Amino acid sequence: MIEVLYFAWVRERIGLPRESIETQAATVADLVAELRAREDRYDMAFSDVSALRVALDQELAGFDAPLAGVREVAFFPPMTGG
Amino acid sequence: MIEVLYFAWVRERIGLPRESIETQAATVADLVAELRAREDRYDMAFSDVSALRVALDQELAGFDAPLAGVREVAFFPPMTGG
Amino acid sequence: MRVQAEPFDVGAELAAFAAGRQDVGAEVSFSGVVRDDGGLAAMEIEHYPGMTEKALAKIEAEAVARWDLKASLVIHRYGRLEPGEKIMMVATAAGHRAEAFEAAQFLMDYLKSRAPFWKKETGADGASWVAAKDADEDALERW
Amino acid sequence: MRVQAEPFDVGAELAAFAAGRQDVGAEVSFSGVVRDDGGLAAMEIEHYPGMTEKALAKIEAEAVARWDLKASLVIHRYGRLEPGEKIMMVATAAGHRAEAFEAAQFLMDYLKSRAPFWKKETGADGASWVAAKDADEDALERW
Repeated sequence: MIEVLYFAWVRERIGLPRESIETQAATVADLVAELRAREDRYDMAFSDVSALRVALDQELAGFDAPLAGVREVAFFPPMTGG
Repeated sequence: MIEVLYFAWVRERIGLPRESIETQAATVADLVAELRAREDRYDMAFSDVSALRVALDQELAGFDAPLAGVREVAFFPPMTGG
Repeated sequence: MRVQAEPFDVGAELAAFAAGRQDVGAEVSFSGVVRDDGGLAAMEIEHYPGMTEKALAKIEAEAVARWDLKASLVIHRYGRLEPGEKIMMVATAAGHRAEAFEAAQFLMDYLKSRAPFWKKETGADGASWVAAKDADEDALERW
Repeated sequence: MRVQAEPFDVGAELAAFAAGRQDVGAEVSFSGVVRDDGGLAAMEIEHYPGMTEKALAKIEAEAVARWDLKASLVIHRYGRLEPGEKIMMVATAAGHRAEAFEAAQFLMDYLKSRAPFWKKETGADGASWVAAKDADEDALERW
């Protein structure tokens, strides 16, 4: 069981801020593939991962990062603070 | 008749903040030579002009600048504001 | 480091900042303001509670260590802001001006691209998410 | 631009600075503080009345033009100051952060080496004039 969070337009496209997902995905990329296969809104949100960033347990990571031991995955566009 | 002003350690060495001087000096360097010839305290204050700056009518200038039309000459060490 | 919905007072923050320290020779502050380029009604700032605080603490600790800061301050708001309101501020106190300026710029550059905040602008034409600028990402390369 | 013997309040100055402007996205402030490196009792700042105001006005006007500043502020004290007291401050307001930071650094670099102020420090060993640093003169070359 993994917590998946969505922010900014990713949240808006998918239509929810977070969900718990049962997955055997080995990497972030595998999880993205699983999500895209679910429904169109996921497929659209993840259609261009170069426009997305991912954090694992609140640390920025790459899409090839392993998910073993990870409790929280967050997807969001590039940050625009300041 | 020209007003000559001294600041910081130049003022302290010469012993006065300003004086009116009757001079025919053509350039700042000529005026410095005249002053040095006056007394030891002037000679010492101007012994190393590379350690000094000069302003003519409140604008920074070089020691070779002409004095024609100038009403106020100021001598001081490099500035240390801020 | 504070992440808050409430407004803050830059003047009051800075008046209290590094007060009474005698090893400080230079203080720099930066504040970001909601700018109205024409027709902006409001800005909504979303953030990632938990990660935001961690990211800001990490960036601030790195600046303090790298420039031997005597004091530092980072405040960032989230929620709804109107034109003219302060979005965030950083302040740095150091022995000399070069360190204080560099550390403040470092904080801003990292905060722009590495702290999980997202801005949405609402204007006459509706709402849209502010896109990240390549220049902001590139700015990190100088550090 | 103000040259004054009286103390000023950085927080209050900054709170009033650029207030109400909606074309400002970034504000930067710098303040210089009398630093006690050990044993400093007081600092005496001498200046050249008349030339000081002209020099500061010229430096400020150049910064405003070069970085399209929406607002700027320069305050410098003279007379006797004690450790911890603020010597001077500059503030800049611009559309974006790079301009606000650059303009503030430009103001500081020029103010350090081109405005007629001289500092004398009094400590346990007596009084001495602060020497200009080559680094301060060199800093002008980047502009």
